[in-house]
Amino acid sequence: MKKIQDFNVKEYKWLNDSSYVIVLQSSYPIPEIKPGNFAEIAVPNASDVFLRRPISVLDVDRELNTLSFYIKVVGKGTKKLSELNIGEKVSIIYPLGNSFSINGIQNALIIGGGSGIAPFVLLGRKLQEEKVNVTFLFGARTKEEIVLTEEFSKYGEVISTTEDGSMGEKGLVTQHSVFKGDFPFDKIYTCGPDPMMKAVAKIALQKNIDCEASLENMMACGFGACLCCVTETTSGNLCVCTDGPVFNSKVLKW
Amino acid sequence: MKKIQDFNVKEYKWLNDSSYVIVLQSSYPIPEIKPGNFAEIAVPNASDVFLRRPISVLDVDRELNTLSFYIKVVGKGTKKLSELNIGEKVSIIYPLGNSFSINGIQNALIIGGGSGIAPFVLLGRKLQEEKVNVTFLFGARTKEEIVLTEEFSKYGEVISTTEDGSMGEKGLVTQHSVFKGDFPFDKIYTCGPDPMMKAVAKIALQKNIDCEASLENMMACGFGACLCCVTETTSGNLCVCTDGPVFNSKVLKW
Amino acid sequence: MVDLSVKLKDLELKNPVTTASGTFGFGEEFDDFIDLNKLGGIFVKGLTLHHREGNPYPRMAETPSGMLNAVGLQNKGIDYFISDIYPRIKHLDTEIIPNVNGSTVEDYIEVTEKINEIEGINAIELNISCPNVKEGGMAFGVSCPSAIAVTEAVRKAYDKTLIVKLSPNVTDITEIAKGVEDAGADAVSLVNTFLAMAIDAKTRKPILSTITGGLSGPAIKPIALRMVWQVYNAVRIPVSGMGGIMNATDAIEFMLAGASTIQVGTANFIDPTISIQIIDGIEQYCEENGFSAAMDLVGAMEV
Amino acid sequence: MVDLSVKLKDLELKNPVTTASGTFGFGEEFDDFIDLNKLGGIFVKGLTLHHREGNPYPRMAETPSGMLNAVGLQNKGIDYFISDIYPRIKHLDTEIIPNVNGSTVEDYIEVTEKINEIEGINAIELNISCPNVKEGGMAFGVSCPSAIAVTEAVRKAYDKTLIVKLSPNVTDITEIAKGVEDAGADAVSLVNTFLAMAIDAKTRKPILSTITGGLSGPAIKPIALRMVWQVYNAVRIPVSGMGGIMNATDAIEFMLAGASTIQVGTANFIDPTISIQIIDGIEQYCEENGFSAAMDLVGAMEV
Ligand SMILES: Cc1cc2nc3c(=O)[nH]c(=O)nc-3n(C[C@H](O)[C@H](O)[C@H](O)COP(=O)(O)OP(=O)(O)OC[C@H]3O[C@@H](n4cnc5c(N)ncnc54)[C@H](O)[C@@H]3O)c2cc1C
Ligand SMILES: Cc1cc2nc3c(=O)[nH]c(=O)nc-3n(C[C@H](O)[C@H](O)[C@H](O)COP(=O)(O)OP(=O)(O)OC[C@H]3O[C@@H](n4cnc5c(N)ncnc54)[C@H](O)[C@@H]3O)c2cc1C
Ligand SMILES: Cc1cc2nc3c(=O)[nH]c(=O)nc-3n(C[C@H](O)[C@H](O)[C@H](O)COP(=O)(O)O)c2cc1C
Ligand SMILES: Cc1cc2nc3c(=O)[nH]c(=O)nc-3n(C[C@H](O)[C@H](O)[C@H](O)COP(=O)(O)O)c2cc1C
Ligand code: FES
Ligand code: FES
Repeated sequence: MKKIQDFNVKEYKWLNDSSYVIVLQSSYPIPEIKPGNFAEIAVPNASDVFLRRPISVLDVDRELNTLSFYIKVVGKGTKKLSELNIGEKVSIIYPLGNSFSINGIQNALIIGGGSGIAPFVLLGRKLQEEKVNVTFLFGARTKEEIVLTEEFSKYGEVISTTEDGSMGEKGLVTQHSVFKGDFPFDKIYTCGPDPMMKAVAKIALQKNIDCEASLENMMACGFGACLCCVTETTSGNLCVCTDGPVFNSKVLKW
Repeated sequence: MKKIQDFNVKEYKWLNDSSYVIVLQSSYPIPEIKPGNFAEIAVPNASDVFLRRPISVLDVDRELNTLSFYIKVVGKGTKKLSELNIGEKVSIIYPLGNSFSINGIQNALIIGGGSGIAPFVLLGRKLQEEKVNVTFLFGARTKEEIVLTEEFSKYGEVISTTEDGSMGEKGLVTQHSVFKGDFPFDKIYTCGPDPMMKAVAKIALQKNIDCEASLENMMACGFGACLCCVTETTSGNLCVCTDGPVFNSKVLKW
Repeated sequence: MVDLSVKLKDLELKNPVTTASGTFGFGEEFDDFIDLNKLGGIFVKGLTLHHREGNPYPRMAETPSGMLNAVGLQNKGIDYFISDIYPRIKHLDTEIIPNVNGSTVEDYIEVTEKINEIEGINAIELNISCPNVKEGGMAFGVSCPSAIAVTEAVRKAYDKTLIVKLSPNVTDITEIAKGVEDAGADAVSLVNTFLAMAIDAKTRKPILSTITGGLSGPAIKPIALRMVWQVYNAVRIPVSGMGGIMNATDAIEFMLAGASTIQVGTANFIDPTISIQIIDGIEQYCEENGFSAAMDLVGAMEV
Repeated sequence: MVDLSVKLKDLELKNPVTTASGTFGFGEEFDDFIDLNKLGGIFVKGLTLHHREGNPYPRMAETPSGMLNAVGLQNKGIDYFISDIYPRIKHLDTEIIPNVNGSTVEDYIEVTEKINEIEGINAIELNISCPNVKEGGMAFGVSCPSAIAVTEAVRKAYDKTLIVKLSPNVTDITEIAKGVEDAGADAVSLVNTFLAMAIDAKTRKPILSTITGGLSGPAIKPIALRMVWQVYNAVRIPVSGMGGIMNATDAIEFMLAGASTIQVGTANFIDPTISIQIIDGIEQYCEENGFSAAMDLVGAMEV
């Protein structure tokens, strides 16, 4: 069941120049959050932000009643959210969206870029519970942008590519050696910039492997009321906020 | 010369439930401020405040580069200004407006109500320098609303009325015993709610004493550009922000 | 006890607070957040004769105190509404008011006739003001003769409460309002969105796939309020007012300007519980200001 | 080096940034804050034939991301401008452009003829869109025939650059723009303010003494931008664009939509130095995006 709930800022952790984890705490219980779910966060005290901002849930602690989000500063709202006072009130609508499907797989490759790594902590944990072998492949421009690897390595091996070669292999994720030769994976999950996800989906298609992508989109509501957030699929325009954000790459008109 | 200048919040002092003094500091020098001058304060981080807010200068320290303002919370902007973080940046346009005239007087009666006491610290100090005897008469509903008396008593005697009789004489300022019998004053200055100022101006007229009133008004700019802030005078519509805020009560169409 | 009930001609609502078409889905999307039965009414998402995919992505842009949308009436068509959606929401104890759209007068009539058959639906809102479709839509609402023509035609096909939704993109909205009043409308609702545009300076491209879209939200409130007041003074039929209502105070302002009912639109996206808060806020205002009935607020502005 | 100079027909401005009439006084009010000589031009406060007291107080209301004004063309009349004000500002190295107003066509002509005599003034802005006066003003600008009539009459009386300021309170602004183009206008400026209203729910009274006033500020930007784009595509004469420009990005958006020059209005109240910052911002944008001349931005939006 979706809720609108007040949280308070508990802490910030900056991961690099432009991205941080914000931890929010509530005095009320938190419902179950599935990997892939996101929240619509109202940005307080911002004169130039009108709508809520959709952000994936990075992690949840249902004992402490905390939610955490991994946020990359790209504009007004993500900047303002990074500047709140500890204790400040933040209103959240959540949990929103669908979730990744997991049934019957053995070896999962999770490919993330940019802020598109956020849903993969919950996904990694879930896959581990389900005894699925997980490999994380993260791509970025430089090593500073590869973050939270310690957290991810709890759930599987972390490999990476950087455009400048400062960490992992040099190049783009789709050029990683993991795609060459033997390919043990029976499922790919991906989230990140559209071009990356499209390239990943293409590889998955070539290798005839199931691939799920978590999409971004401009959203006004986040819960299916406005029909602003559509993406073209084989069954017409679907809402990313309710029919997604996770789609099987085969249904997307990529 | 008018300036637009950034200040930082140095401290707050709450005087009662709904009014406070905010002290702002700049790293740049502060120009001369005359009694009656006001500033246009941009309210930061407020989603529902568009225009600056006009506030009289309460005090200035040109050695510390601080300005202080006495603010009563009446709405969105005055509330938000009360909630800034220490150190937060605040943009100010100042000094604005004209000033009280002082020439050739000996005994001044200063009558204030509500937030209309703010200009009288600088005025009291100036009158003291000019060797004018000053009496402050403040009116309010209850004693909690009579504030800063310690500061004012540096420059003259402070007397008061409250509607509930909890401090000074019971009643309205215009009913104070100072108006009965011998009346030693050759000048009245007043600032506060319109009805109060009108009543004061009427008494001044009866007693044939010069009276200057500092007006409030809805302002968009504060420096004569928009012509939104007019008041009717014997010479037509004049701008409160540039021709005022101080007017001789005789020119006002009261 | 404040009597919150209001009337739009013969249509009685339990309170003045309804939700605006296209901003509240079919109500179901808000089921998790509020008790839908508390609402005065729900104007459901715009319906057309046939299934419509709507406009391509991107369909939304944020603007100062507002947003642009270019949804373009995406919906599965009136038959799907009747067969699949309405059965799921008909149990609600609130007025369900379909928003009727068309590219031609015939379209409007056909959709209306189908709705006329549905039991439990007591009113329709004729949308002659959608700025986001290539054919029909706003074109009907910005010219007096065509607004009259479509209203007259639909009036003949419909005997329950007919609300006509006006476009604000006109020189004189009272002229159109009077026209549709004469053509048989039982009430008018206003305003729909303002035709507007957003550009991304970085890419030097329009943000919306359709270049222009419809502006809604608090940015338009002062214009919408003026139009409601003008129309209230120009016609005898009741007015359903909207445009940037974000809280109870805004809603009360629209009622004071002459709106018998109000519609909450864009605000639903920001706070899905706001419509209920507005009902409570209107009740409280009435109590504090000595109004025994919400209807007494209508047009109560002192000039 | 970016060439910032732009042209409104024959009128050459050193850069596209001018200040909007009624929001910049006669320039002098900003002398303490900025170097006025840097501006492309100054559209001075609206002038009329005779002294006008303007409307009673209150004249202003704050609204979401905007404000209403009901100043009502308060000014001391054209003769006073010529004898007292212009001599104080004529030394400025920027275009001083008077904003001409009238209740009748004759008024407009008479004011224009007087300005025609002034040396150093190379252009006028004909305001047929003021929503805050009882007679004339917007009435001229919302009907095509009257807009054409006043433009034709003034065109005969004036041989320098004639800019006609259009009202956004119309169904189809391109129709009026084409009309005044045909009537001899050298350029059009848009938009003036939107007719709007604010109510105080506490007192149940309108906030403005005139009930309605003109809405300006970022709230109207998306609508203004749409209109500039429409007009740019409909006429061959240049467009001076405005409506809610708060920073360089906004100004660039207007230029991309088709404005040859832009006017900064309400933003001057909030930051009196903003016009200069916008000049710098446009220059920087041109440098960063490989435009050697500001004129190349005009209409450069890719559709
Ligand atoms: C389901 C979902 C989950 C998301 N999860 C995360 C997350 O976990 N962490 C994270 O950092 N970000 C996430 N995002 C993206 C995030 O919503 C946007 O970065 C944010 O809304 C930008 O807000 P802003 O005010 O900072 O930017 P603005 O100032 O509004 O815009 C800055 C720039 O970003 C672009 N932009 C704005 N919003 C979006 C958007 N929704 N999609 C694509 N481009 C956009 C604008 O066009 C503009 O160029 C997610 C988005 C979706 C839809
Ligand atoms: C020259 C001048 C000097 C002033 N000095 C001081 C001062 O030293 N201390 C102080 O506390 N206040 C002072 N004021 C008043 C102060 O400007 C207003 O209280 C403030 O602008 C209200 O802003 P807000 O956002 O809190 O209220 P809003 O939320 O904007 O409005 C709340 C209510 O206050 C009314 N209101 C808003 N602004 C004004 C105004 N300017 N005049 C009258 N009513 C208004 C509104 O109509 C509304 O009912 C001064 C005003 C002027 C013109
Ligand atoms: C995303 C979106 C979709 C809309 N769809 C419709 C629609 O289908 N039919 C209609 O008559 N109005 C539609 N509208 C207009 C609203 O019903 C309302 O008239 C407008 O948004 C102004 O009110 P607001 O400012 O409170 O949102 C839509 C508005 C939005 C924002
Ligand atoms: C206080 C005020 C006074 C105005 N006076 C005039 C005027 O005298 N003549 C005129 O043509 N426009 C006048 N305008 C309109 C502006 O020039 C401009 O068209 C409008 O404000 C939109 O631009 P903005 O949103 O940037 O302010 C006035 C606007 C304001 C806010
Ligand atoms: S964001 Fe509103 S429907 Fe998806
Ligand atoms: S507030 Fe603008 S002229 Fe006084």
